This record gives sequence, C-alpha cells and structure tokens, in this order.
Amino acid sequence: MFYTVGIDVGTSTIKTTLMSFDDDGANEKLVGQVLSKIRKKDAKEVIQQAYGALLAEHALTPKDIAYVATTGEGEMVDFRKGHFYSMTCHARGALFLNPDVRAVVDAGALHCKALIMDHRSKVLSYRMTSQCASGSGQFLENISRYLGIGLEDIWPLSLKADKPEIISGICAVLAETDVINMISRGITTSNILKGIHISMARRLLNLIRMMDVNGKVLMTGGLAKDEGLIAALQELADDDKKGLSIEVVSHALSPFAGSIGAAIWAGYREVRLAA
Amino acid sequence: MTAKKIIEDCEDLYNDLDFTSVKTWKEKTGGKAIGYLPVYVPREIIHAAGMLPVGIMGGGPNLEIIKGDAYFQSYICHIPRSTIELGLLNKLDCMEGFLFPAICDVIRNLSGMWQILFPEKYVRYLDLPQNFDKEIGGEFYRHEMEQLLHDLEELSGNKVTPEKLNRSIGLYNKNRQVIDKLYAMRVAQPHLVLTSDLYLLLRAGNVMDVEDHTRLLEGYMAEVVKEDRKKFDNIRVIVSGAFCEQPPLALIKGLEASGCYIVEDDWVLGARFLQKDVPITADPLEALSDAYLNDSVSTSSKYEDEKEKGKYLVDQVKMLNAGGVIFCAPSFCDPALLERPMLTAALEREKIPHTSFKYAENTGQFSMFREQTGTFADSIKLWGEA
Amino acid sequence: MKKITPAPVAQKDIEKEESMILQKKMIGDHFKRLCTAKEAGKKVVYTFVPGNINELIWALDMLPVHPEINALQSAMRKKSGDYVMEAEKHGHSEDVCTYVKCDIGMLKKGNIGPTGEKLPEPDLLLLSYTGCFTFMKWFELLKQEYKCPVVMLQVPYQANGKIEPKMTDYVVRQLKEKVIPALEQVAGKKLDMNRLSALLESSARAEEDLVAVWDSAKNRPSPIDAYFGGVYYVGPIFSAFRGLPECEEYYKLLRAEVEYRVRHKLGPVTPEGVMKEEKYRIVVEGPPNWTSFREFWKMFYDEGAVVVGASYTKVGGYYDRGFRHDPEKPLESLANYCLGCYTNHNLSSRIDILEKHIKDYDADGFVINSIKSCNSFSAGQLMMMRELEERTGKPGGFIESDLVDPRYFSAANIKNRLESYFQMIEAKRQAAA
Amino acid sequence: MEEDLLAWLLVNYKLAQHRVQLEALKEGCFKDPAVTEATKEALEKIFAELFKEAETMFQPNVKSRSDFFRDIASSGFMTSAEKLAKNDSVLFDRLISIFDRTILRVESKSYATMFETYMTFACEQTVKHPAFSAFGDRIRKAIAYAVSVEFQPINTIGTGYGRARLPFPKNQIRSEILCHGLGAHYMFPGTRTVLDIGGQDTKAIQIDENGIVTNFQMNDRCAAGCGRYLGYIADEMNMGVHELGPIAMKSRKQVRINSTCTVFAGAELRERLSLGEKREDILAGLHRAMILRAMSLLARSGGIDDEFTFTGGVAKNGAATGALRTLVEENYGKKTINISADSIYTGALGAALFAKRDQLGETVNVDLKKLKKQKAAIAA
Ligand SMILES: Nc1ncnc2c1ncn2[C@@H]1O[C@H](COP(=O)(O)OP(=O)(O)O)[C@@H](O)[C@H]1O
Ligand SMILES: Nc1ncnc2c1ncn2[C@@H]1O[C@H](COP(=O)(O)OP(=O)(O)O)[C@@H](O)[C@H]1O
Ligand code: SF4
Ligand code: SF4
Ligand code: SF4
Repeated sequence: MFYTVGIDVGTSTIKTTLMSFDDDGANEKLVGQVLSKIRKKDAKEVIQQAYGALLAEHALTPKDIAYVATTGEGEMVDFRKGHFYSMTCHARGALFLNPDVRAVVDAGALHCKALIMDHRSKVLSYRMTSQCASGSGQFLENISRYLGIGLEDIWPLSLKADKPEIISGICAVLAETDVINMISRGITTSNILKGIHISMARRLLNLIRMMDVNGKVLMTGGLAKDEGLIAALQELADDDKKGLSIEVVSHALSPFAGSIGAAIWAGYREVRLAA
Repeated sequence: MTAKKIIEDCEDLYNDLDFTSVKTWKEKTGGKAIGYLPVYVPREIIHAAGMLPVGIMGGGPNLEIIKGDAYFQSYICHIPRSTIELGLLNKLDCMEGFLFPAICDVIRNLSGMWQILFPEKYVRYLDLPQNFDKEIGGEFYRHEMEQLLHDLEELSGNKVTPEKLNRSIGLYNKNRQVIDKLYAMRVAQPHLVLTSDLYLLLRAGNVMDVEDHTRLLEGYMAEVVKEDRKKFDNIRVIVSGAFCEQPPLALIKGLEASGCYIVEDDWVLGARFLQKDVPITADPLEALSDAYLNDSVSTSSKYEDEKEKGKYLVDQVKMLNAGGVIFCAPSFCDPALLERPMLTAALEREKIPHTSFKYAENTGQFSMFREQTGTFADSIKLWGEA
Repeated sequence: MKKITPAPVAQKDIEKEESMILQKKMIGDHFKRLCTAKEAGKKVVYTFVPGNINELIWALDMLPVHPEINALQSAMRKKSGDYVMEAEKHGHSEDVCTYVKCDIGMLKKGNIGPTGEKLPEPDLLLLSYTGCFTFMKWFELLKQEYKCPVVMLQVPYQANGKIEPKMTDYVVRQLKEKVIPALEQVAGKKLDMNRLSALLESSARAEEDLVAVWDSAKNRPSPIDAYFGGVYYVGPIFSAFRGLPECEEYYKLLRAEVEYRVRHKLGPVTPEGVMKEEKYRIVVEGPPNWTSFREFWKMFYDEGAVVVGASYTKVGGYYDRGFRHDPEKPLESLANYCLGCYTNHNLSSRIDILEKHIKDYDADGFVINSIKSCNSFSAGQLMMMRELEERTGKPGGFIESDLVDPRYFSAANIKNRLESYFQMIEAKRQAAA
Repeated sequence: MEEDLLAWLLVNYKLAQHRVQLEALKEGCFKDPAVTEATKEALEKIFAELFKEAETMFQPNVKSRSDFFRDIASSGFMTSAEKLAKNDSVLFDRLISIFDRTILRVESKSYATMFETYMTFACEQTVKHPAFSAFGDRIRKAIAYAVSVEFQPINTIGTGYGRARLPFPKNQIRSEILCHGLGAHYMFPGTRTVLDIGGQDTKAIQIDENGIVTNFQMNDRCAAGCGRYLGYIADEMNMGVHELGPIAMKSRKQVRINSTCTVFAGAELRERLSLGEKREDILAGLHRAMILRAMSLLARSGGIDDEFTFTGGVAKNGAATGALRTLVEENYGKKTINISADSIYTGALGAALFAKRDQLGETVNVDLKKLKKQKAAIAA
C-alpha cells in the first residue's frame, strides 16, 4: 500500500487530500482532507501548514507519502513531485465522487469551468468564463458581505425565496449599489440572494449549453456547497426550452474534487514510474 | 557567437520599438525603408528597388496604449491600435512608405486612416487577388505589382530591372530555404530548437536585410546543435491562427512550459508565404504572381473554393506526427476565428484532438492559457491519441 | 422587417400605407416563390446584398436569397439570440460577425425563413460581395453545409478613392469568364443580353425615384426618416427585387407619397404616428440594431430627432452621385455598381460622403452607431468622427450596439448617451443664441 | 478672522454629521443579532476609539481623509478590530460581519433634515475655541438667524447616475455629462477638457468656451477604472480608500498590473504580496492601471486640451493625480491641470447652474471676483 497527497491551490482556498492505494495502484481510498482559507496569509505557508496537519492527523510523515501532486496554482509548491492541470484533476475527482457523471461544472472564487468527459475522465471539451468576475464565487462573497451574512447562510436563505428579484449582468463590485437599492426598496434578503443565484446560474448554464451535455452534471469547487445556486441552476435548466435535460448534483466532498483528482493521478503516475 | 547570444540579440531586436536596426541600415546604405503590415507582400520588389522591407507586427506586449485607443473601439483586435500608437509616437518615421496588404477589413481600413494621418508618407493598399486564375486574378495582381514597382522606383530613384528583381528573388528563395531547414530541424528536435528561439529568429528577419538574416539563421543552426538541452515529456502540437497579430513572447514560452512542443505554426507567416522557390525567368513579375497564385500557404485570409477546407492542416498533422492542434488566434480576429470551425470540423473527422484560445499581443495573464494547454497536453499524454 | 404598423393617423396618410402594403406583398410573394421553388423547378441562388447582381440572376430565371436579410429578419422576430448561441455552440467565437452566426444558427436549426417556412437549399452560392472580407468566410462556411457549386466575384477595394479602369476590367472579366458561365450552367440556359438590359433599365428607373426620396430630406420638416424609415425604403432595391417591374412600381409609389408629405409639410411617420416637432436633424453612420429596432428608433423620435441622411442605406448601392445601372453597358455598369457600394469606399471617401450628407441635409450633428461585430464598418469610425467634427463643426455622438446579437444592446447605456448627446446640441444652440 | 470662523464652523459641522452617523452605527451594531458578550466588549472599545479619533479628524491640518462616512468608519473599525482580535479570527470575522450588516443600514438612511441639529452642535463646539469664545453670543445669534432662514429654491435640476429615479419632470433632469462640463467650467473657466472619475463611472468630456459639452466618452458599468476600483482594493487590504494614495506615493518602482477586472486585480494583489513584492509598488501599479484606462477614454473623447480639469472623488487621491500628471505630460505636453478640493460637487454645481439658467433664461456668466475669493478660500 502507498499514500499520495493532492493539493489544489485556488485563489481563495487550498484543498489538500490524502489517499491510499494498493501497490498495483488499484483500490484508491480517500483517507482524509482539509480545506484552508488563504485570506491575507502567504499561500505557501498555508499549504505547508495544511499538509503538515493532515499528515499528523493520520500519524504520517512526509517520508510516508509516495507522491505529492499539485493542481491549480500549485506550481509554487516546491515539495511536489508532479503537477496536473486543473481540468484533468476535476474530471478525475468528479468521476471518483460520482462514477455516473460525464459533465462537471467547477465553480470557484474567480473562474467557472464546464467540461465534458468520457468514462475514463478524459476531458473531451470545456468552456470557461471570461476575465470578468461578475457571477463568480467572489461576486457572491461580496454580495453576502454587503448583506452582512455569512457564506453558510446563503443557501438556506436563497431556498426560502418567494419572489426572486432578478438582476443580470452586474459588475461584481458595483453590485453593492444595486444591493443597497434593493434593500431600500424593501426586497428581502432571501429574494435578493435567489435573484443573484439565478443570474449566476444563467452564466453557468450558458457554459453548459455550449456543449452537448445530457444527464448528470456534478458541481465541483467551492460553489458546489451552495445548494441555492444548484437549485437555481436546476430550475433554469428545466425551464430551458432548448431540449437540455440535465440533473445537477453535488457531493459533500465536491470542493475537494480537484485535490482528489490530483491525488489519484499521483497514484497512477507513481505506479507507472515504478514500472 | 553562441546560440544563446544570437537569441539574445534577436530578443533585443524584438523589444526595440524604435527600429534602431532599420535606422542603422539606412545610414549605412543610404537607402529608404518600406514598412509593411502582415501577412504577405512581395518583398522582392522592395528589395530590388534598393529599399529595406520592414515587417511591422504591432507594438507587442511592452507598448502602453495611450492614444491608439482613440482610434479603435474595444472590440477590434489589438494590432492596429498599437501600430497607430507607434506611428503617433514617431517610431515609424524611419520608414518612407507603408504597404497594407489585403488581409482583412481592419488592416484595409487602417490603410485609409494612415493616408489621413500621415499624408506626407507613401501609403499603399495592396489588393491581393482572391481569384486564383492566372488569366483573371493573375492579371489583376500583375497590375497591382506593376503599380507598386513603378511607385517604388519613383520613391527610391532606382530603376528596377528584371535582373535586379531576379537577384532579389534569388536571395529570398535562399532565405526561405534556410527557414524551411530551421523548421525541419525543430520538427526533428523540438527540445533543441526551442519555439521561442525560432520565433525570435523569424521576427529578426522583419527588421534586417535578407542576406544578413539568412546568415543569422545559418549561424544559429550551426551553433544550437552544440547546446545540451533537456528533453521533456511534451506532446507535439501544431499551432494555428496567429498569422497576423502575434502572441506575446511570454505566451509562446508558456505553451512550451505547459507541456507542448510546437512542430508547426503560422506566426510571421509572410516569411514563409511562398512554399516553393520562385523561378528565375525573363518575366520575374509573372513568376512572383504565379508563386502567389499556385504555391502560397493555406491561411484564413485567402479564399479557397477548390481545395477542401482543413485538408492542409490535417495533412500537416499527419506528416509531422503531431498529437493535436492548438488554435491560438487574436481576439476579435474575424478571418482566423471564422476559419476555426471549418478547421476543427476537418480535425474532428480525422479524430485529431484540438483546443483553442484567444489572446491579444499585450496579454499579461497567462494562467488561463496554461490551464487550457496543460489540460490538453495532459489528456493527450494520459490517454494517447484517441 | 416590413411589419411597421403606423399608428392610426389622419385619413390622407393612407397613401403612406400603400407602399408599405405593396412591399409587404412583394416580400410575401417572393418567399412563397422560394418555398415552392423546388416544385416549380426554379433554381435558387444565395448571394449577398452589397454588390449583388440580381439582374443577372433574374435574367436567367433564377431566384435570389440574401442571407443577411434572413439574419436581420430573424433579429426583428427575436430569434437571432438563439441562432447566434447555436452557432457559438458549434464552435463559432463570440467575437465574430453576428450576421454570419445568425445565419449559420438558423441553418443548424432547420433553415426556417422569415415566413415560418423552410427556405430552399441553394443550387448555387454566388459569392459576389463588396466591402467586407467576412462575406468570403461566410460562404466558405456555407459551402461546408451544402453540396452545391460556389462561384466568387471579387470586387477590388477603392483604396485611392476612385474606380480605376483595371478594377472594372477585373470585375467584368470575372463576370464574363467565371460568374456568367457558372450561372448559365446552373440555370441550364444561355444568358439573353437583351433581357438583362431590360432589367437594368428598370433598375435605373427605380434608382432615380429612390434618389428623389433621399433628396426630400432637404425639406424642413423632413418628410422621411432616412435611417429608421430608410431601411424600409431600401428593402426592395437592396434585396431580391432590383430590376423587376414591382420594384419600379414600389419606388414610384413611394416617391409620390413622399412628395405628398412635402407639399403638406408633414414629418416622417414613426411607429407612434407622424412625428410632431422636428427638433434635431441628424446624419447617422453605421448599420442599425435589429434586435431592438423599435426601441432604438423611439430613442430618436421621442427626443424629436429625425435622421436626414444615413450611410447604411448606401451599402447595397450608392446612387446619390449619379451612378445608375446602364442598359447600354450592362456588365460594366454591374461592375461599377459593385465597386461603388458604400463600404467599398476608403475611409476618406466615407468621410466625404458623410460630410456631404451633413451639409446637403443641413444636419445639426451626426451619430455613429458602431457595430461590435462588424469590422468592415467599425474599424476607423472613431477617426471618422473626429475628422467629421473638424470638417463640419458639428458635434458627433458615438454609440455602440450590434446588428443581431441581443446581448450587445444595452438600452440604458445607449439612451444615456443619446440623451446627453441631444442635450448637448440643445445647450450649444442656447449658448449660440 | 472671518474666514477662520467659517472654516471652524465647517470643521465642526462635519464633526456633527460624523458623530450622528457614528451614533447610529454604534446603536445598530449593538442591536445586531450576532452580538455576544465578547463582541459587546470589543465593540465598546472600538467605538470609544472611533469617537476619539473623530474629534480631531476634520481639523484643517489633518490631511488625507475620505469624504464618505463609510470609508472613514470602516477603516477605523477594521484597524481597531484587528488590534483587538489579534489572534482570535472568529471574533474578528464576527465583528466585521456585524459592521457590514449595520453600515448598510446606516448608510441608506436619510439625514437630510438634520441641518439645524448639526448647525447648533457646530456652533457650540466652535465657540469653545479660544479664538472665538469672546464672541460667543454674537456667533450664536448669527447662526440662529442663518438656521431660521428658509431656502426658496427657484428651480431644481437633478443629475447623476441615479437621475432617472428622481421624482422630477423630464425638463428638470439633466445628463451628468453636461452638468460636469458646466460645473468644471464654473470652477475653472479656462477648462477645455474634463476628466471625472467618480465612484461608479468615469467620464472624459470636452467643453467649449461656454462650458458646453462638445464631445464625451464614458465607461460602461464596470468598476475597473472608477473610484470603486480603489475602494475594492482598499477593502481587500483592510484600509480606508483615502489611505491608498499616500502609500502608493512612496513607491519607487511600480509593478505592472495585468488584470483588468477589479476582482481579478484584487487576487493579483494578494498573489503579488505573497510573492514578496512591496505593497507600495503594487498599489502604484494599480493606480497607474486605473489612470491608463482614463487616458484611453480621454484619447477617445478627443485628447487633452488646455486647461485640463480633474474632478470626482478620485481627484483627492494623490497617487492617482500623480500618475495622471505624469501621463498627461508625457503624452500631451505641459498642460495646466486644475484639481479642486470640492471636485466631488462638480456635477451638482453644474446642475445648479443649469437650474439657474433655465429659470432666469440667461447664460451663465462666471463671476470672476467671486471665483477669486473662492480660490483664495480653497488655498487657505
Ligand atoms: N456555502 C457556500 N455558499 C456559497 N458559496 C460558497 C460556500 N462555500 C464556499 N463558497 C464559495 O466558494 C468559493 C471558493 O471556491 P474554490 O473552488 O475553493 O475556489 P478557488 O479554487 O478559486 O480558490 C468562494 O468564493 C466562496 O464564495
Ligand atoms: N479622500 C479621498 N481620497 C481618495 N479617494 C477618495 C477620497 N474621497 C473619495 N475618493 C474616491 O472617490 C470615489 C467617489 O467619487 P464621487 O465623485 O463622489 O463618485 P460619484 O459621483 O460617482 O458618486 C470613491 O469611490 C473613492 O474611490
Ligand atoms: S488580427 Fe485579424 S482582424 Fe486584426 S488586423 Fe490581423 S487579420 Fe485583421
Ligand atoms: S462584418 Fe459587417 S459588413 Fe461584413 S458580413 Fe458581417 S455585418 Fe456584413
Ligand atoms: S464589470 Fe466588474 S466584475 Fe466585470 S470586469 Fe468589470 S470590475 Fe470586474
């Protein structure tokens, strides 16, 4: 048996995952994972800490780890053995979390990516959002700040909405004024959030629509925890008259998909290198 | 001179927005210089008139655009605005004339703007034929070249005899042969002839005399084999779409760094536009015209009704044993981006993997490109061809 | 694009409706002809508006289809958004000409034409184009979809502001040696030059009347809106009908109506009735936005702005300076017609044309509607604006939208800019007074 | 002496405004559902600090300060909260979220009817000053009179980004472009080019000798290039927006910022900080990036003509004006560049001038004498 670690370095969070394999690389198992926010700290330090803590928790030392693989902005990690690109990892992680899915939407702090893959998680096609943060995770975070609510409170509130106030195409930064405006017009927080979820979902749907997607779509990345967004995306997809028939699913470990994928690829490479 | 030093010199030329080498050439020879925009002009004619053809490929990543934006909306590609910026900063003053070949509406309209902005300069829109029939398109093109030749004779004060023109044709034939060799070398040993090297070498040809350039290339080829360069586990790809506005050098380097060896590309395409030697005949204009009509590369600014779209690209992939194709085109570039779906369709018929992205010559952020090309390289590496 | 329903106006304005009704009928008939073309054994030729050689097509008894017209009609029927999206799904970039994408998208979705019926497939793609490189790509793309021959007619660019003999020769030669033989082959018959001349003669008469309509904008108030109304006025002559008797009839009728309005000092008819007060006389450069055409127009007439001259209505033929199709020199005049279309003029000439419009029609200023996805028009417009301001001393306004991509019509933004622009003219007037 | 008194009244008037909002903020914070014993204690300390800071904040010798309550309060609050909750990130997060929730409500409240309260407070504060204590009653009387005078506006004109929402008839609404042009003309009659960088948009305007707009360009609804760009960066760094300029001005070697989007620029900032680049150099780069966008709008509107007036909130930022000066000189040669401390009111001033003109039917003539006085006042 051997261990690998996958580290997904994002713009706002670091995801670290520990996995184990049989000697022949089969039977991959998830051993543990940690999520650390970078905030205003030095990312490298955060990575070191997370890595150390995760190993300590499972009574392991760096010597026990056969392969450390990074993804995302992970090229800065000097103790890595290999680096895989993020879509390669998200696809593999998604397949691990849900073997039925062939499409993945990775919605993170700044970027959103949608990809389709085959049964081996080979990326067949993908679409990405542009260099405008409107509708991204950071956008939602800003809004929640303006509304003064925590990230975890977003989805329960959104699900309670009865008359969503739809806004579209607004700047992630100038949205503040729109939010203030809505508050002064007496729109409830729930309805504001749902409206924002709908506009974000539109953006995601536009990515998905650009490809031939059918069946299950797994959400990965930080926004996969946002059930309000997922609900909005599902509703929009159902309403869509263009013959899109998808089921949006998430997984408790969705935010870790990238790091899981990296750890699995690490296992794969390790066996290959040994051979 | 070591290969590294040669490339450093080329990089200096690449970064030199003052066109010092052109000024030096002019001082040395007393000749005049003619700037031309992408993609192709018959440089042989300029050369035969005793002038230096200078390839202008925008301002690149280092030029800050202050006034150029006043001429172009945000949804027009970047190269015309940086070219205007260079013009307004008097950096192109060392050229006596400018040629704008027919390539797209943007360059075409830029020729009109240039006429208004710089009335004291010789400005010519070179209308290239889209009809490839010798009797029709050839006839028209011949008129265009005759006019150009006549104008340049006037501008330079030099008579262009068929002998002179043939001599120039010979020199450019030689130059293209050496470039072809360099490309062949890269195909064989992409880890040795780095794409960034090759690119800088070609760019150097934009601003120097053709004979000097040929010598430079030969010098590099002789030197680079002495280098000990590490071979990476990279995939082999063809890059297509960047025939006009050039990607920033850092992006080219980034492609290599993210796991791709480039075995064919279409940057600085004008230098390789004609694919065979132009024969030395009694009627050199005819020879040039025939070469254009019959032996020029396939690219999106040319209309092709006879040939099957994408066949050229597919053949290249097979011939060069490439693992896939990366379309890398300037944002808002109609010719390249409208061509893309046709090429991808051809690739898909042959099950050749491809990916694509857009850039501007001054793009400064590369992480997204890296992600995309990296994922692309991963998928080919991990799963082989299919 | 015919669906203009003039609000109930005074009885005498019935006349106005007559030309409208006629145009509507013409278009309806044409589409009917198209839908039954295959059964009727008629050949269908796809070709473009700028630089079209309709007379040749008609002379050989074939039917023309203009993809741009389909695109703009799709936009007016609010279908273009989906079509553009469909094309993007098939790998088209968001950056490129949306006319192309709208057409490709429509094709991918079953090629249902403006009347809700399926359009016939082409028997020939006649790539006669002028003023824009994108047309070439467009037909290259269509060629992938249809198994039919293509023939191209390249029209050289007026880079030096004039038509040189070698240009005309080049076009005539292509007509003679490439285009006509290709047409004849598909039509299965020989071209009858007398028939062609007769058609051209009819074209010239319609052209004469159209120019008179443009000229009427010199009156105060102007009886026409040369842009928003103008795009309807050019409908028949730009699209399928130039050379046909009904086209001639349409322009005769239109001219009579306009002359009536001049005599009665009536302003142009807008979707909300006859325009009351003519506050601003404007010249417009650039194509309109089709997805929000009404809304866009309203931003003008609500402010009392009438467009007295426009360059867009010259893309399918520029007749203001005297060019007419000439039955005596059929091929040459077809060549010169192609060479003379608005976007085939270099930038200085385009500025000259607009300057002349501003002066001839005594405009208060000019507005440029810059189309995000049309390089042919847009590249250089900012410079045109500055030159025009300098030459005429009249203020220029600059707005940005798109032809058929609804995502690029930001009403609030455009309205804000136009409002500021009109207020600017007003403030200037007051300051001068 | 006379001006001194006015200046002090103004100082104390601003203090009064500030205190009222601080009170509201404090009250709101304590009422927040998330308040616990620990946060209560922290809040007490924070507000004590904030009130203390406020005392001297508006005095003439104190320089960099925002005009917006939110900026001042948030930077003060953040700093104190950070100090208090040094190692306790839960407490810090909680405090910040209480603040965020409350500030929104405090900000969207209207304080329009408070003139008298503010004035009275300002008066009482001022007469405490040794220079004026001798004239206490005279001052009180004068102010009581001033307060009692009813304004009788002859006309009102609304402008600005939100003008469409004003309950005014159409002829009482004027485009902010025109108002900015006229306002700038009034402040600096020689003006031919105006750049206004406000919170939400940026405008480049060319005007003629009468202050009438001849051409303009403005950016779309994108924060990159407007005041909020810097505001967002300031938030990212837990600072007040007014603190950015002074830091950036210390830079010796600016960094080129590649992101255009504000949010991406924020991420780039963090990334670069973690790569060890200097804070001031990155900030200088950010300021320059923002001014470069303005330069392109200026170019598009027709360039820069003498005289050039820079208005809007960002004109208060030294690093922004510095970058602008450099770029203007490099690209357009030496130009007179006017910057007014009251520049955030340019649009309102222009609207008032239009209101006057519409009502009295006269073109506005600049009263030079008055203007000189005003300039002197600003200089003092
Ligand atoms: N419960 C939640 N509800 C809404 N958004 C969330 C939640 N949890 C995390 N997020 C969002 O996820 C984003 C982080 O996603 P992640 O994929 O880790 O980003 P990156 O990899 O770019 O750092 C944050 O911007 C945050 O807004
Ligand atoms: N003292 C100051 N120092 C630096 N920047 C300031 C200062 N005061 C205001 N600003 C900037 O000015 C912007 C607001 O400008 P303003 O002209 O009032 O905007 P608007 O008129 O659009 O509301 C703020 O976003 C901020 O960036
Ligand atoms: S980049 Fe493309 S669109 Fe731009 S000038 Fe070159 S060919 Fe034309
Ligand atoms: S680019 Fe413009 S002129 Fe060319 S086809 Fe498209 S819309 Fe027509
Ligand atoms: S609109 Fe807002 S989110 Fe989008 S690029 Fe601009 S600043 Fe960024």
